[in-house]
Amino acid sequence: MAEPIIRIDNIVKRYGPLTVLDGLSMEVMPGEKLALIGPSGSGKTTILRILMTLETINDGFIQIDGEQLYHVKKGDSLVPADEGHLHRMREKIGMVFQHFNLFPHKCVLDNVTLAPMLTKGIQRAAAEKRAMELLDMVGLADKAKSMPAQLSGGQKQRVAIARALALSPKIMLFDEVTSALDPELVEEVLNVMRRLASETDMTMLLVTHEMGFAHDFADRVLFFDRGKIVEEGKPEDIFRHPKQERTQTFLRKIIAAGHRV
Amino acid sequence: MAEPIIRIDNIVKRYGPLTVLDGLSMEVMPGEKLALIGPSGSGKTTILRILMTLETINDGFIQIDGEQLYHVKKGDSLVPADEGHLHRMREKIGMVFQHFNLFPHKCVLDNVTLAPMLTKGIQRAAAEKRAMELLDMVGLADKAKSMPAQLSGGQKQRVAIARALALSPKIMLFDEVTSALDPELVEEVLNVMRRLASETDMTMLLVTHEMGFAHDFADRVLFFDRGKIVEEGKPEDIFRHPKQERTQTFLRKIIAAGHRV
Amino acid sequence: MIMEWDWEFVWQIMPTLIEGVKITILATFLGAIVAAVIGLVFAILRMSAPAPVARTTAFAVEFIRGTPLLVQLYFIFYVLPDIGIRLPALVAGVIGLGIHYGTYAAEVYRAGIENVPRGQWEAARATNLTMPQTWVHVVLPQAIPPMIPALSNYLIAMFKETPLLSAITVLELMNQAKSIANSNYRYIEPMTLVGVFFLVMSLISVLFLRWLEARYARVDGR
Amino acid sequence: MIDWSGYIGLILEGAWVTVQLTLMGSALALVVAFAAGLGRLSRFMAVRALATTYIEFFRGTSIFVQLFWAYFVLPFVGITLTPLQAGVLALGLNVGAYGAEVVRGAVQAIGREQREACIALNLTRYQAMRHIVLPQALPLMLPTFGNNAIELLKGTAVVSLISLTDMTFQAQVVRAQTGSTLIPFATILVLYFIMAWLISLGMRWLERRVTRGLEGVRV
Amino acid sequence: DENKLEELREQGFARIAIANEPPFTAVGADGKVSGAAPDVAREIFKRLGVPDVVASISEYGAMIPGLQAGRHDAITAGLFMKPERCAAVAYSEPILCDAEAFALKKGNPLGLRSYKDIADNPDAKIGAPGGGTEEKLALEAGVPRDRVIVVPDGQSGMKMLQDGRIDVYSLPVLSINDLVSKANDPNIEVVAPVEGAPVYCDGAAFRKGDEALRDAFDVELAKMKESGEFAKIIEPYGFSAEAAMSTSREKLCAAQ
Ligand SMILES: Nc1ncnc2c1ncn2[C@@H]1O[C@H](COP(=O)(O)OP(=O)(O)OP(=O)(O)O)[C@@H](O)[C@H]1O
Ligand SMILES: Nc1ncnc2c1ncn2[C@@H]1O[C@H](COP(=O)(O)OP(=O)(O)OP(=O)(O)O)[C@@H](O)[C@H]1O
Ligand SMILES: [Mg+2]
Ligand SMILES: [Mg+2]
Repeated sequence: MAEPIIRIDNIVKRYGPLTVLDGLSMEVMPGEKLALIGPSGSGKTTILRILMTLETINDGFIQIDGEQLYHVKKGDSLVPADEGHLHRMREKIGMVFQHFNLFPHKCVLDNVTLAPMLTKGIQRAAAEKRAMELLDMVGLADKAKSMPAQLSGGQKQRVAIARALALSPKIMLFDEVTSALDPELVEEVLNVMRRLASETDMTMLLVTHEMGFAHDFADRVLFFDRGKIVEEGKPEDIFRHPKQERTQTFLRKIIAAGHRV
Repeated sequence: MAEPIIRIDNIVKRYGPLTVLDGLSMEVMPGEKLALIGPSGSGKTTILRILMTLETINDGFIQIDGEQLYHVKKGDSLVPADEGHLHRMREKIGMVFQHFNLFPHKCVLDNVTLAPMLTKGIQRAAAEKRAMELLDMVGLADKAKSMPAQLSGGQKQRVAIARALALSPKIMLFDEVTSALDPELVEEVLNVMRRLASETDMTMLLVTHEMGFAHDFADRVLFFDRGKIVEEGKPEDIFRHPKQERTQTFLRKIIAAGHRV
Repeated sequence: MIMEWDWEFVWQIMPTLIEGVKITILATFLGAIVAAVIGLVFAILRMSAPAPVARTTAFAVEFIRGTPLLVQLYFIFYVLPDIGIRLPALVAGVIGLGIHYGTYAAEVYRAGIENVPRGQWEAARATNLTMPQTWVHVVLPQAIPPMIPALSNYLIAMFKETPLLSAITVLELMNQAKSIANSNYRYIEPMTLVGVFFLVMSLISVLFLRWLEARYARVDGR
Repeated sequence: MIDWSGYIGLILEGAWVTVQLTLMGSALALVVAFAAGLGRLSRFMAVRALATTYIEFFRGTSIFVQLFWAYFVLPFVGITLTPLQAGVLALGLNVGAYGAEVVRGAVQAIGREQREACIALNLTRYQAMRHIVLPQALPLMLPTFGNNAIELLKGTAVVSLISLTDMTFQAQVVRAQTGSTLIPFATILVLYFIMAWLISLGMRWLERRVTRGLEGVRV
Repeated sequence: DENKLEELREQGFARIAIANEPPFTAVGADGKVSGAAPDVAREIFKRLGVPDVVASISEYGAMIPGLQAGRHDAITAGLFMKPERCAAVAYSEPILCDAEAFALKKGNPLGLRSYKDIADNPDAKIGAPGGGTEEKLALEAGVPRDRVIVVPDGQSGMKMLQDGRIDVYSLPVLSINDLVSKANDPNIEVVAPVEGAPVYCDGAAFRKGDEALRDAFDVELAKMKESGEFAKIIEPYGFSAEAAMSTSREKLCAAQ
């Protein structure tokens, strides 16, 4: 059997006196599609941000694709990694944010080509060719020259996905990518992600409140509560026959609020 | 048969070159519960804002409870109403906003008592008594002395409902009152509104994307598209057997996005 | 009798006043350059120097902002020579203006940079840009346009404070006007002309500012 | 031997004039700032035009010119002010013009949503301003008001132009009498800084008072 | 107006404008106003039945506008009589007379003895009060504008001379002497009087229209000159009563 591409080992994350992740461990296999669900404040976003190196960890280890993320070997012991190491590790990971975080001063095409040209030294022509393929994939080839402010929320988010894909990461992180969208615009983004999930063998971690989509998309669902994985399993099992009391309560509330599961 | 409490007659609303409502007419009977649904930008919010006199109209007439809203008789002709007339008409109408719009510098109780004391000259003691009844009704009697910033979104919205009710309007307008809430907090607000709908004979107009709730709540559903009422009818008919192509497409999209109908 | 406006006198003093206008504009222009550079130094020291340096800078900035430019000018011009620094009047004036307004510019820089949303830094990191790349391609292009109106405001304020330079013998507009007034005993014409000049210049600048604000307000909508 | 204690006394006398100018100027500035700031938001064209003219005029012309007019030109139209009055008038109207923009900005920052809530609750314009908008706008104005007060304090240094014996002027006198430049100017620099520091302390205290209970996110 | 003196008697004091240029006018450590000009004015007003004077310190340039604007009742500040000034205000008979002097570096390295010398030496810079007699004399002698530095006050002038920013600082003889003695700097010397520069005298200046008050002032001034009290007041300051008595307003205002 293959090695896990992500191995999270007993990590601790604190904000001042608040312990958000308290000895969390988990593994993700290459190509796996994971959905992280759970109540507000349970640490779902935090774990994605840690993987993207947007936060630091207080304890524990994370291994990505066989290499330590936050540490490097020095002689026999592991010491905290420097910026250069992080920079190299980030090549493997891409992230799409809840609020898109497009670069508002650059047109759609430049948003997508900027990072490949700067970080990989790809020539403009090649970068633009690839960017147009990606924009075509997300259905926005005709918006290449638009500014982000001229796009709807759903279009922005699709550009953000194309931008993250342009770096060809092995792992993609999605943090509630539809929750800032108008209901009618949700579907166009989910369609892109469905296609992505079925057509590539990228590893994907998805935080979402769209239970229906989590169900269709994920190979495995992790239910978080208070910085711990309370329950995990196949979508059918988690959504239809949750074992844990807390999972049951959570799903009941969500269903009552009008979301399909 | 009774007279309609709201009679909208051929109104036109423009924003610069954009015509948002183009000759819209509709009537609402006293005590009726109406749900306004339709795609983004179709003018649902606009019609509520016009009824609340937050916008002006470019043409047409609106009659509320037998009186012209935006016009007064002068001799034989109708002339635009002055601020005094609007002030009198607003007594009949209350509105709850998507983003609550609570007064952040006043405690919950003061949010509810402020308007009755200022606009109706009710004494503090009487106003507070009534406010506590309303807060009790929305389940927040124990939060009377809290500041809005200390409340969750659902609690804020329930306070906003109590605040609007404190003026005892004949007509209540709700504009997407749950769409800014975390999914888990939606239900508590909807519960309050269900109770309100069943216990009072207030006339209510509700704009929502929660199709399930619209279904349960409304006597009649109006489907808006591009500033026009495209289809209207009983909730069963609209949701289960929409006649118009546009209604069908819209409902399909919403369902696909994971909303229960 | 003094209230009578004398056009002939106006034309007679105009060339002298224009000499003053030239110096006023020159001082403003040079002062602005110094302020822009010193402001950047202050901002960097305050935001990213080691704590003691940052704190000392913060105090210096507070001190300079809390005391009148006039007194600072006296200091630069009359006290510094005691320790061997003897600056020509215009240079002393430009440095005084530059340091004083540099503290304001520093605040604008800081606010401009802090106003770039955290999400932009994070997106830059998620797309694996290096720090210098993040500054050059993501942060500064977004931080600078909103600064322009605020910086221009201070430029106008500085322009209106140039009359202070007369205290250290710079023959700018106000000094020329006073000199004319003193030797002719007529205050109304020279002082009114100075007022009109400042008013016209700042009305023009206000229009220019509005244009700038409109021009640079467009870059947003995240 | 130089009688420093006497000269320090002279500077302190000047400091008192500076304090008076600052306090009275700030009071005047505050009043006109609200009048003009709210005037600019008036429904009435004439009021708006008047407020705008005042603001642009006083922000546009230099404080020096304003002082000269208040002191040397006003008497010709029959208004003779004492130097202190002229100083307070010029400084107050000058800083008030800047303050007016602060008032306007803060009131406008209390967004549309709050105004709309007021309309929906049927409050009159006056009630909305008095109970909802101003109480929320005030905390937004205070920091800038503090800065304006410090600008006014610094502005008092130029009143020596109209024979007002403020701190800077007295420092000049001391300098002329003693021949020392460093000591009088260093003394007043420190005094100015202390005054500015007291103003910011006071403002911060005020800010804490008016924002009490308002911590956390806006609603 | 005609009743000005009556008004002053009623209010009990006269408002005078002074500079702060010893020995013409001076402010003590206690804030008390002295100097030859205010002392003479105080005494004369007392005799006119106005018991006190209230002095406000003013820039030279602001004095005449202040007088015209009704801010002062008189200027007693060593403001020398000159034809243009005589046209703007009503002067009393002469009170304090003085010639012009230069303060310059020890040994007078540039050999400057007159305003003309300064004009002829392209390196020489002169400092003088803005709008004052000295500035005018320098400009009239042909010193270009950029070599006539407008200096705000005496102390600044001395400082600039010491710092080498200017080569010569010009004021009336007694003012220069006072400054130089205060500066106590062995590297400064005085050239007095300046060659070719006239002797000037000041008088108390009144607003045009207040000639009645001025005339009353003149009557008392003449009596004091007669009795020798005048000399007693001004001579300790270094002024010559003889000089003031040997000329007249008429002559000084006509001089060109
Ligand atoms: N920068 C921070 N400083 C302090 N506390 C933080 C910070 N970021 C997150 N937290 C806290 O960490 C906890 C976990 O937050 P996290 O954002 O991971 O939750 P989540 O599961 O993503 O919730 P949601 O569904 O609301 O997005 C919360 O209690 C949150 O308040
Ligand atoms: N102040 C305004 N200025 C210009 N256009 C406006 C303004 N307010 C609304 N509009 C436009 O009017 C149209 C109708 O807007 P409205 O807010 O009524 O739609 P809606 O049906 O409530 O949509 P949503 O479901 O997104 O809330 C939209 O095209 C909108 O862009
Ligand atoms: Mg989250
Ligand atoms: Mg809407």
